[in-house]
Amino acid sequence: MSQPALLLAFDIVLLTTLLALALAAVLSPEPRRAVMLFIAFGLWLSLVWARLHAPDVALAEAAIGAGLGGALMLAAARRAARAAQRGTARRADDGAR
Amino acid sequence: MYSNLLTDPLVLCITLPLLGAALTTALPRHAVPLGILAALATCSAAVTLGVDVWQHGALRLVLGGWEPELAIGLRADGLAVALALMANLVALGISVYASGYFRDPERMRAFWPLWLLLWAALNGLFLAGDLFNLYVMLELLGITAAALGALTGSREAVSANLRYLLVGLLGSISYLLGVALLYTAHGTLDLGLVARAIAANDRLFAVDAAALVLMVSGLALKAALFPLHFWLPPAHANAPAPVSAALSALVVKASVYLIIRLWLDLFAPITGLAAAMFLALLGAAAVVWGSWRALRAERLKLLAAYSTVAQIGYLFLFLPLLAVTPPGPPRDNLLAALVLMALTHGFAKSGFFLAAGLVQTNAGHDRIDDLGGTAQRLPATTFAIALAGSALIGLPPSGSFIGKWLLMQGAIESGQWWWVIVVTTGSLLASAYVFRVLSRAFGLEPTPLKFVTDARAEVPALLLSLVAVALLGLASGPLWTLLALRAGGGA
Amino acid sequence: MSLDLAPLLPGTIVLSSLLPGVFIFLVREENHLLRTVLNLFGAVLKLVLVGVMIWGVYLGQVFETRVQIAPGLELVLHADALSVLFVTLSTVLWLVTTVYAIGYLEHSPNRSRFFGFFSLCVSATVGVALAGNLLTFVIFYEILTLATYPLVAHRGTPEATRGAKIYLAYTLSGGLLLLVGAVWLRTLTGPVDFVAGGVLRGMPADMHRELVAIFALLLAGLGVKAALVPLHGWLPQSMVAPAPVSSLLHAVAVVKAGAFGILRVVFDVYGVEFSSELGLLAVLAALASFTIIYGSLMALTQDGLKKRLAYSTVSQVSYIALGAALLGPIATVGGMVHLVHQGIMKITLFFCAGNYAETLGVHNVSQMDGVGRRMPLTTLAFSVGALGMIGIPPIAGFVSKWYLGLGGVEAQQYWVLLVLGASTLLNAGYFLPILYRAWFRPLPNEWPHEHHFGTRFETMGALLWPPVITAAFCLVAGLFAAAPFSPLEWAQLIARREYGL
Amino acid sequence: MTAQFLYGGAGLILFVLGLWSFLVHAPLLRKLIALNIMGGGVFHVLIAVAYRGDGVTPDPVPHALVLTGIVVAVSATALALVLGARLQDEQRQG
Amino acid sequence: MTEPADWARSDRARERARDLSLLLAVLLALLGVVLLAVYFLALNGGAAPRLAELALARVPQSGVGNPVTAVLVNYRAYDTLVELAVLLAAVLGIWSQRPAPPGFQRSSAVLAGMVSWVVPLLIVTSGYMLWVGGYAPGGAFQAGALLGAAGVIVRLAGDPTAGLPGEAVQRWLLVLGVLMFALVGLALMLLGAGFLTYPPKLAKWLILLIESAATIAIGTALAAAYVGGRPSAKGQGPSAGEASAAPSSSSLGPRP
Repeated sequence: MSQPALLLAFDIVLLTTLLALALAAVLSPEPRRAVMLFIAFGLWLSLVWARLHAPDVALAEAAIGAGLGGALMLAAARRAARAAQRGTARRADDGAR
Repeated sequence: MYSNLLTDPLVLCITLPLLGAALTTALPRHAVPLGILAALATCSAAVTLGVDVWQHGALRLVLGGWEPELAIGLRADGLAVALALMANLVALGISVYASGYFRDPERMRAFWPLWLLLWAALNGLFLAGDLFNLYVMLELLGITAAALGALTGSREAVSANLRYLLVGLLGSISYLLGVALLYTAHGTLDLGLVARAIAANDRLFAVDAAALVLMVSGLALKAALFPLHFWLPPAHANAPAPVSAALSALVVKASVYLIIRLWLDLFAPITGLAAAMFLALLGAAAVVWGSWRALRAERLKLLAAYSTVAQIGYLFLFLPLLAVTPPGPPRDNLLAALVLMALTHGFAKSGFFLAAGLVQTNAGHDRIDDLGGTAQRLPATTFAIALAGSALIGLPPSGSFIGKWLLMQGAIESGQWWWVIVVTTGSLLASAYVFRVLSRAFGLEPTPLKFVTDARAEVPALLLSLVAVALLGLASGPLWTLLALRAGGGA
Repeated sequence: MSLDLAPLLPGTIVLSSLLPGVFIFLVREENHLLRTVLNLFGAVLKLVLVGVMIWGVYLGQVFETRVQIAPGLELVLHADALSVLFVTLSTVLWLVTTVYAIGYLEHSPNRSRFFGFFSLCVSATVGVALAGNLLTFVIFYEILTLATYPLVAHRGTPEATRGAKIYLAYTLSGGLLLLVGAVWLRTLTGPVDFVAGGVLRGMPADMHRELVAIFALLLAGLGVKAALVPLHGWLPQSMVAPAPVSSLLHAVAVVKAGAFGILRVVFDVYGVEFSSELGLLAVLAALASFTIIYGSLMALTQDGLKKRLAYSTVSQVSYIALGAALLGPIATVGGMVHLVHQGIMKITLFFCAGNYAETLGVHNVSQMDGVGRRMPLTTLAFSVGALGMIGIPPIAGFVSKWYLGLGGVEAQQYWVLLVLGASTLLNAGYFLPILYRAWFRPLPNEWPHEHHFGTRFETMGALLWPPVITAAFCLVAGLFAAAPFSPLEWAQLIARREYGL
Repeated sequence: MTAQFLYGGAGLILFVLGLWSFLVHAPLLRKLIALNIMGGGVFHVLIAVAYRGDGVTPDPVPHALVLTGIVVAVSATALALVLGARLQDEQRQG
Repeated sequence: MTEPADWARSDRARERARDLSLLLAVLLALLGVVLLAVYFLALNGGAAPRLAELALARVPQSGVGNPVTAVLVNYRAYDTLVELAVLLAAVLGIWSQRPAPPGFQRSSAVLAGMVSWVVPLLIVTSGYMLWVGGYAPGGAFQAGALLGAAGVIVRLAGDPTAGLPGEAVQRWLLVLGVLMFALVGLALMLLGAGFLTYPPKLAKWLILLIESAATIAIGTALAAAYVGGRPSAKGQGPSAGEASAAPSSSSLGPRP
């Protein structure tokens, strides 16, 4: 295989993974899982950008977009999970009474 | 290099509120005096800018001393200055009103910096000359507007403004994709240069058209053009009164301004009659539907919010008329009428919301059917609502009367007489909803002893409404002179 | 009066009641004196200014205020003979009505609001009268609607609110039709001022269909305020308003503004001969005649005094339209002069009706037995007004009917005589029984709601003298119809200019 | 050119994917993820346009735009999440 | 446009929502195809080097070596100023909504120990990042992000304030970026150079000044955003700002 073709194949693998991660993040109904996938997507995105010679942006995306944004969403997902848990617990309590 | 004093106000219009926001954030205990100071300073900068442009023609400033395509440009032509002046005067009125509105000190502290940031974003939007800078300004505007709208913290307010925030983000991302396409195709972000490139290169028609669709639909979402208006009524109706006034009168107007700007300046070579007709049909639907819902609204602020949906609709009726009218006095008339209606609505709707806020704080609610006593106890407030209401209907001598006159004239002249039916229907519905409120003010309540009860709240509302009714309706001539100052002409 | 002040005079006349009106809103409710001073100051000042203007117009001076609103859109206030006629009427009657209203509203609530809007209302009427083009006319016509709404709703009772709502629905819709007509006309002609003889004569024939449609729109818009059947529905409903307001609505402002607008459109926009060519006059004549008869018939069946007067207004105002609809200077004179005569007669009647209601609590015709003996001066004034309406010489109404009849003959429209005759019979039919009751039936044992004002007259002075004065006007206008500066003389002046005689 | 088209195309697909998810999914978190993916898509287009082949320095202007965009996006996300949390608190109390 | 398929409860509604979302998918796929075609056209017919050559050519005059930094803080400095305002607005919006929620339970000694050396490392790296941004990948945003990350870790380790100082100081830190940026810009304007037009000799130092301020502001803002609420007077680190922040506590605490 010639070098450009190899590079093209590499590019395609990179992008396919990226799209797959995005699709998975979008389709996941469970909040925590979705956020995890989103963080993975963001990190992968920064990888792709590094490949495109955009190291500044890649750094920022990894730190801010995926990192901090992910952390914020993760906290929210955890809160949502806790609220859901409490909700089911309360419902269970009501049922027991 | 020497200081170019002429363009200084251009910068000050944006930096002064930013500085004000920084200081009110840092010194929350002095938020009110600092905020009022910043408001006065910003407003004077805007007025100075207006005077400069009036005297020397459209201004343009390239920041940083770089080539125009590399740097960000600011520009102030007649259209920008007209809207900026309106926005700053209205904002000053809102500031005075707000200084006495918030009882909770915590909310007062939260209000001022956000409000000044919003103000900066408005001025930035009106004066921007760069596509990406517009995106950042749009985001600043959207975030501050949603944060201010949710300030009361009530369930309805938070949920409505969360929706507003999300919708706004969607709109700006769509806008940004349009910008990305334009940059890909034309290699610059400066409004003037992109406009020139679009005019010069008709092979890229498809790209430009796609960018137009993406940007205008993103902005239409933010401008609440029917049927993308669903987010507006709850968001505007549940915000604190001064914020509602700013949202309805100014924030929505900024998006409309951008649409007009893009439509007439940037994409002029590719916008056809069909596209304009499509937007105008949406506008017509907005006029009828918004007015109808306003008529059915149970709460005063909800009524005002739906009325905004309708009033925004009118502005889009001008597009197909502008499309078929060749340059010359008739087209100038149409453009001026469009701006005049936008300005009048800015003043009138802010006055309306401020007055409605006072009614609400006095009555403890704003259910229209139970307002009678309060409206009668506050003659100045009711008067402000009446003045603003007649401007919303388009009764003389308000600015919107002249606007509607010229709109109908243009419609008949260009053979598109059906818009006349839309305008009359809208006016009838508007009179119905306005007088539905005003008729409550005539009851058997005891006579109020004084005309003005609470000067700090009532005087701004009255003055803003009065500008909409008297000043803009009887002395709108300067607007024509101002709008003739286009980029390229003058300094 | 120096020349450079002349352009300011018409604007000043409008402002002379507008500014006091604005200040009246700010007057504290209990400050009766300041409010009265402001009211009378405005009224007297306006009267003086109008006097100056009449003198100037008589000397051939031109008074015109022009303000450019926007390129091509001008606010024009212009004093020609027709506007002077209407301005004088409304200014004189405003002074009288102000005095009456001050007496009538003694001790009633919301007086600052009332007098504020009252002043705005008269400012708008004067603006309508002085309007020099259709745009200006529309502006003041709409302001008039807005300023009268609070007056109709003033009492605050559910009926008042309802009446005001109906009033508004009619007049605003009418205003919108007028607006559309005006805009449409504007697209055909460009900016044009009112000119005696009209401005449309030269329009090409292929535009005539459009011109007819525009006339229909304008007439519909004006017909609402002028209470042409079937657009009259608001008028009886708005009778809930206080008596001074009813006087204002019927004699000075609203109804008159509509009729005045019809005169303006027929004479100074279309031109009476051109209107006739287009076949518009026949339609207007038919509408007016039908309204005259219909209004009178309806008046016959009313027991409420004010309602009867209201339907009488419907009928009488259409005399003005009828005068405009007959081609020929004599009929024109009849219509124009009735603008004034109907005003002074009807205001007398409404003042008297208000007096009966305030002093005795009498609201219905059936309660009026013997009021003439309890309130002789008021009833005398009422009788003068009523007989004038019927057309008994030498009262003003006779002059109008005489000229209208002659005009019908001149135009060879003999059916006009029939209409006039029928109307006169019907007028007599609904007025004479009132007079009979008032003078010849015995006094009842007790009045419905009697009120003693502690004066030596039958009622409070501020209520008594206005109708007496206006009744005197009715007599003077009839007796000295041929004197210089009489309404009839002015009407003849206008007609001469219109027909270029 | 191929790489530019390929990468930019992926960005456009991300945009559409995010838009679809935004429109059909109601929960706040999913909407935010969708918006961020949309934004990521647009940024991706810009980065791809800036790319000029492996031996050449890329166009720095789109890079700077994207940097700005990232910060803006995270600010908006943070605010939206707090508003959502506030709403959740209200619901729990109400 | 359809409203977001919201809160469909019944099965039928759910089914309809499903159909709708499929329809939407098809439409959006079409949109995607159109966008791809348009993008292809734009790439091929477009003004190929765009701003690249010009931007790179001006780097030597910009006062920094890294072209991206040159764009951010010099050519398009105005955008960056507004962007800092956006960040400030977001934090203010968050503060306006609620007081800071309590942090997580105290962490184990292991984590605490780790924090004690990870955080200083992050801060040092941040400083390095800021400095290196002048000529290599890095700059205020990345540096600020690292500071913010340090805050996140501190909060995760059990300090609910994320290591931020008291409210009064925090407010100053938050606005530092906007303030410095705007003041430098205005000072330049008053001196006659023009708003945000750096004289070439001073450019490097002015940019460093602005970037340092921006780094601190960004770091503070990101950490504050992660805290997710108005800083409360109680439970705060022993910072100088506490005393002056006290009056604000009057209306704190959960709303009824």
